[in-house]
Amino acid sequence: MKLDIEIGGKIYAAEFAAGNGMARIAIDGKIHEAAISEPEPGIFVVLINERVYSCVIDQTPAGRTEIHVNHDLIPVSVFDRKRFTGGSAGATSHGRASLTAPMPGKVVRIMVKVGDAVAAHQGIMVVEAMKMQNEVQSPKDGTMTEIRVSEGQTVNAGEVLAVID
Amino acid sequence: MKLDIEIGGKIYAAEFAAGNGMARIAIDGKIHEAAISEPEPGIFVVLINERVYSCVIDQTPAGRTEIHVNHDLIPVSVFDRKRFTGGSAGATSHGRASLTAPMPGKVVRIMVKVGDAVAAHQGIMVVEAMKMQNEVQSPKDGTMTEIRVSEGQTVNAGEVLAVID
Amino acid sequence: MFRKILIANRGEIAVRLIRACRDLGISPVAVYSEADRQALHVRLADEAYFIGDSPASQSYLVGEKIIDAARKSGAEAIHPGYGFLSEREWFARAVEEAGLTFIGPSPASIELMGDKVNAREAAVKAGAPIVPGTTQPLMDFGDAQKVAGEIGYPVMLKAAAGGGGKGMRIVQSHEEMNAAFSMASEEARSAFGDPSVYIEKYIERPRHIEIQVLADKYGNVIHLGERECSIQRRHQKVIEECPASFNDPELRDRMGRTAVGIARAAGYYSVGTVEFLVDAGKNFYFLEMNTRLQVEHPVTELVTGVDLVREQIKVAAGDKLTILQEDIDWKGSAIECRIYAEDPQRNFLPSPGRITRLRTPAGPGIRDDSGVYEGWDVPIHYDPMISKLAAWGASRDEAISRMKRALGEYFVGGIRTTIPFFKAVLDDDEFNRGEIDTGFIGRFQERQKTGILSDDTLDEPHIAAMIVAASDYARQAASRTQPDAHADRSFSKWKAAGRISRK
Amino acid sequence: MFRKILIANRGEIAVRLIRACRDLGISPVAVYSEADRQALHVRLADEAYFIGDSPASQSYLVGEKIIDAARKSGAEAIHPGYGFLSEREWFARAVEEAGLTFIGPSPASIELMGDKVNAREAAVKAGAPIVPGTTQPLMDFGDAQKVAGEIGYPVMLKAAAGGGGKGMRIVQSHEEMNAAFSMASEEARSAFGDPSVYIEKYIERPRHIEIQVLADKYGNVIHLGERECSIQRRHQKVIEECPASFNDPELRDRMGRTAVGIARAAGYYSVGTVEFLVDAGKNFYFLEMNTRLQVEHPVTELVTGVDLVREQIKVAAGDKLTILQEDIDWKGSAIECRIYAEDPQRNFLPSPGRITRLRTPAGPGIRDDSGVYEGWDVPIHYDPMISKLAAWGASRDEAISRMKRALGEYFVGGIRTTIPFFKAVLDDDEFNRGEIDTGFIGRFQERQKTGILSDDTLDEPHIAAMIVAASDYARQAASRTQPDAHADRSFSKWKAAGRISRK
Repeated sequence: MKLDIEIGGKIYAAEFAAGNGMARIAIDGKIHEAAISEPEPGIFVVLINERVYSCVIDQTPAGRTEIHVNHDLIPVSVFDRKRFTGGSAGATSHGRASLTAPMPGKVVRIMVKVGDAVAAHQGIMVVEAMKMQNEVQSPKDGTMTEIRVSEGQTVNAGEVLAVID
Repeated sequence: MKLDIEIGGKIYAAEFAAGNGMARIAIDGKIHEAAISEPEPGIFVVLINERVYSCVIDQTPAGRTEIHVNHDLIPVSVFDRKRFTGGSAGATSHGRASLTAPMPGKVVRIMVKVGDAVAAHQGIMVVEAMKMQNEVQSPKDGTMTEIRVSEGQTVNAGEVLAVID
Repeated sequence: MFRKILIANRGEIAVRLIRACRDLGISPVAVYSEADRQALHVRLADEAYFIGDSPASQSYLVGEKIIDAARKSGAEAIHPGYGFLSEREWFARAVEEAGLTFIGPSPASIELMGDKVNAREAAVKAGAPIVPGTTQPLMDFGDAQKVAGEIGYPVMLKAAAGGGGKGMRIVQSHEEMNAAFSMASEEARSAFGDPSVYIEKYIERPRHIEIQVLADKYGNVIHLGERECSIQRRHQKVIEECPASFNDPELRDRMGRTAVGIARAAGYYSVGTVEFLVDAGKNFYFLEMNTRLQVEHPVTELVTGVDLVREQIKVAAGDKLTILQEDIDWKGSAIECRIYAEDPQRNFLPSPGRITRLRTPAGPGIRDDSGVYEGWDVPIHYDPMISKLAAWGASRDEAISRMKRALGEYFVGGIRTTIPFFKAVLDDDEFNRGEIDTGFIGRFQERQKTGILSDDTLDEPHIAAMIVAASDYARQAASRTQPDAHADRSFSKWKAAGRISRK
Repeated sequence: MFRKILIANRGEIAVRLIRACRDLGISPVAVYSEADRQALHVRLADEAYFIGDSPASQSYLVGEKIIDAARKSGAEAIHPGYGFLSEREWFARAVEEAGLTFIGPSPASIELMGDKVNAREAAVKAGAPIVPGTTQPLMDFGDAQKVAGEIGYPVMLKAAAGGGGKGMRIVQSHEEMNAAFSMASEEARSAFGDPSVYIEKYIERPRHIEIQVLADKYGNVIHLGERECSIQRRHQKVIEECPASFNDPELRDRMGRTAVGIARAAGYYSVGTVEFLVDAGKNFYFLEMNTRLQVEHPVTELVTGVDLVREQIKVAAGDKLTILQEDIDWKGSAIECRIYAEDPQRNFLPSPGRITRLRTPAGPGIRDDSGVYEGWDVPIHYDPMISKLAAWGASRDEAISRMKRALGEYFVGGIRTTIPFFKAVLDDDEFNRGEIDTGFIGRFQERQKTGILSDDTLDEPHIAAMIVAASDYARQAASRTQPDAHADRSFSKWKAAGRISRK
């Protein structure tokens, strides 16, 4: 199976085969072999040259897959070469900026109104979770064009709170 | 739902309904109500009159379902009234007796041969597990008619080892 | 002794109190909010009473509902834990008026010592040195600016009713006062239901050291030595130790006697903690008294062998202290790390959510006081602390080694926690040398920034991660094409077939 | 100090040793058999070497393979744990000949003291009182009958090479000797690879009390007090305590000095245990010396604060003891319950198999040394012990209370364990009064039989069980008719909808 694997910001072309408790991966022409087993669902023990790597595959609340090796998080993503389209094009902002919730929580205060001029780093609203208040600041100078939440509302991490033009 | 529930050797006619985090069971005309939730798969918290019962549904290696209430095993079985046929008829022995393995393990010694006369409580074979040897004894006087295992063989709990006539 | 105690709290401390009840043969009764229907403390209690909606202001802070639940259950006493209603004088009074025992000091002691402003006055009368500042709540930010101008910046704003870093702000200049004042009072209101804040001179690079006291209703007061709580971020303790890293029995004795004097002056009974700042010259200043069980009580328990919750309950039941001051000895060294549901890589942003996996450490010297389980949704409504991990060792070095080992075994999946942060702190040279003050974390974080190296080579952990990611991808691809072949533990088939050939 | 240690063992003790290595900054290397490919000790090690098929005789007892793995890994030392090769003189010698350090006593000490027969002779020379019996392995059962006739029945047959109850049999009469002798030697061969057995007079209602010694390579020998190990079934310890329930410092001192004398006479270094029988008049008789780390070492660690494995490794590395006899003090009380995969309701029949669920206890005073995890298949090939649960308390009563609480929190699903048995023992009056001897379990089981009452009424736990059983049944019935509706956690839907109406 030919795959592209992104790790530490770099994409590697890999060839992968597995079965019978063994896995083989070729990266840049170098072959790595490992014994692999899954003692608990989602927990893998990978032995490379008799060295033990305890690996956990985990799903974050946001739905992202994560791999921890010996309990250290290693960011890695896999793409099927046939399907890989060349990097997700995160739509750039073109002068518009969204304010997003930094964490799940509750909006406890909104300090501006639609139409207000705002300055970069100006506090726009306060989100509270776990008894901690976090001020969400404007990323740029501009005008508040949209406020999507109201005081007292519960929000998820990453949810768009307001838009600044 | 009408059910027959066997507990502590007695069978009770019950009527059961559940939903919305509540369960209701009528036994001998007496209604019991409980809040029920499942914080972990197979682990239930049952609240009866605000008293907390932590219940675990578990499957033994032999495939039997068990329920532990506050970590004490309570033997309980459920039959659908429509399907309940009135007790499983365990075939009686009629003079024949099977020797079964008391636990998973390995047969380390067989002390009799087919055709040998055996006495009640006579040691027939030795099964070893976890460094412990257990002598399997004859339940009655008779003749060894069949030996189904050989020395060194691994056996499961309940497996028939030999037959005595 | 009580037969039944209602525990007016949640999370790890509720679990701790349930365990103390079990140890004493007392039946523990839980209360829970909407968000806590399936909480661990509910599952471990004998009885559990629903007391309202998720926000604490509608459940754990509503004294009436809690007293009502206690009455219904037939409990003879209420243990408030820490936080929530533990230092509300009116609650203690209401409990006693309902004919129940409040497991804590008298309402009068809470009133006197629980309010930081009154406490400072009382401490001064008892002869304790204090840090310059107001002894009255401030009216508004203008008032705060005036006082700060007199004693000189930097100053510290603090919640009059609270503790634990909530409603606390360092103010470096006149200009910052407006914003800081309103944030501090709002946090104070949100956390304690009381927006009052007061002000004091901010002493730089101080150690935050506190003395544990224990007193009965017959005037017997002893202390159980100090805890070093200097490692704080956002003025909240994250690592505590007993003894303090400088381990000075003479200083312990002096501070201990001062703390006992303050407690005695306040007619104090139950467990309580007297907090001090200690400067580089080992001068100490009274800060405040916490009239309750302290989060970090386990380190004292590990080193003295005294079960503080057991003693607290016995004192509340009217027992005389059976432990004398001379019975207390300090053996070895203990350290506690507070495991928070926070992301240390994003400035400790709260990280509530589902705990998808939980592996807790064990073995020699390790004590884990947890309030969660695998599958639990950590709610947004409450404190982010999910567990307190403590390690004991014959020496500070041994305690640190064991803590490092335990942190290495600890795994929490699905949410972020402070575990990786603690691993880094425990590897830090300054920490290991015991060069600790309340500015430690700031300096540590600066050191961390300069220490990060980007490394382009693929080493074995990266290869392992790639193999697991590829295996997972392959399995998912297979299950898309052959849905039936996808078993829960399909890799186990590998195991069955898996005779790995080796040289 | 070593950089890398190979651990020639499995299960909980391998995990314990891995933790000790981590605490010392040493890299731990595991070995594993076919059945242990996914064992916990493999998962926690830095490296893991496959050493053969599941039966110990083809893996953990094959010294050559283990030394080979040590060489490949670059480990400088081998820790044998207990059992397996830990008391085989030839193995210790082979390790040293391979240029590695054996973490244990010298081969000569093992030869002298590890063999029970030689040990008795050595103890007599060192002035220790002994129980009458042979000092030579018996030739056959006829030989055994002859000796037994001389010293009088009942007698005890014991494996010359072993310990832990394997190959041990009480023989009440001449007639029983034939069967008992062959069972004992076969068990001895199977457990230790050596069928030799010897014989001694069986003392009735004795306490089994042992002294922990610790010695370096420079002739410094200290003792760490006693452990009470009288609670045994099938001559295997199941509950151990420190101090002994009669807690007699004068007796501790006398026994301790005797044990130190024996160790000194044997030129002993490393940790070791001298076992005694103590009769009702507090006379003690030397039984044997275990020239290795003992299963029950945690209770001594909890009470003295000394990490025995750490000290053992340091001594092996050539360090001098830094602890003097006068540094040892005994604080509080500790108790250990060995959690076995055995069915207490079926005469402790082995209960290997898949652990479907595992909830381990935690909190104040609790230490769980486990070798398993949820989902692990406990193999048929090895010792049934899956964990050692230990509790410390300021008094024996507190230790017992905490142990009861911890047993209440402990849940192992899928297999049977001794947990329910320990709960009953800890509720027993004789046990609580400390009226303990090696016959305790027999008497206890008699008391249990007479105590069982059949009760026909349905109480709330039964109702709860019925509700859960019915819910499960209903869910399965629903999934039969609507397969798609059957989610993994379908009851969670109830939770989502589950606003339970309350008054």
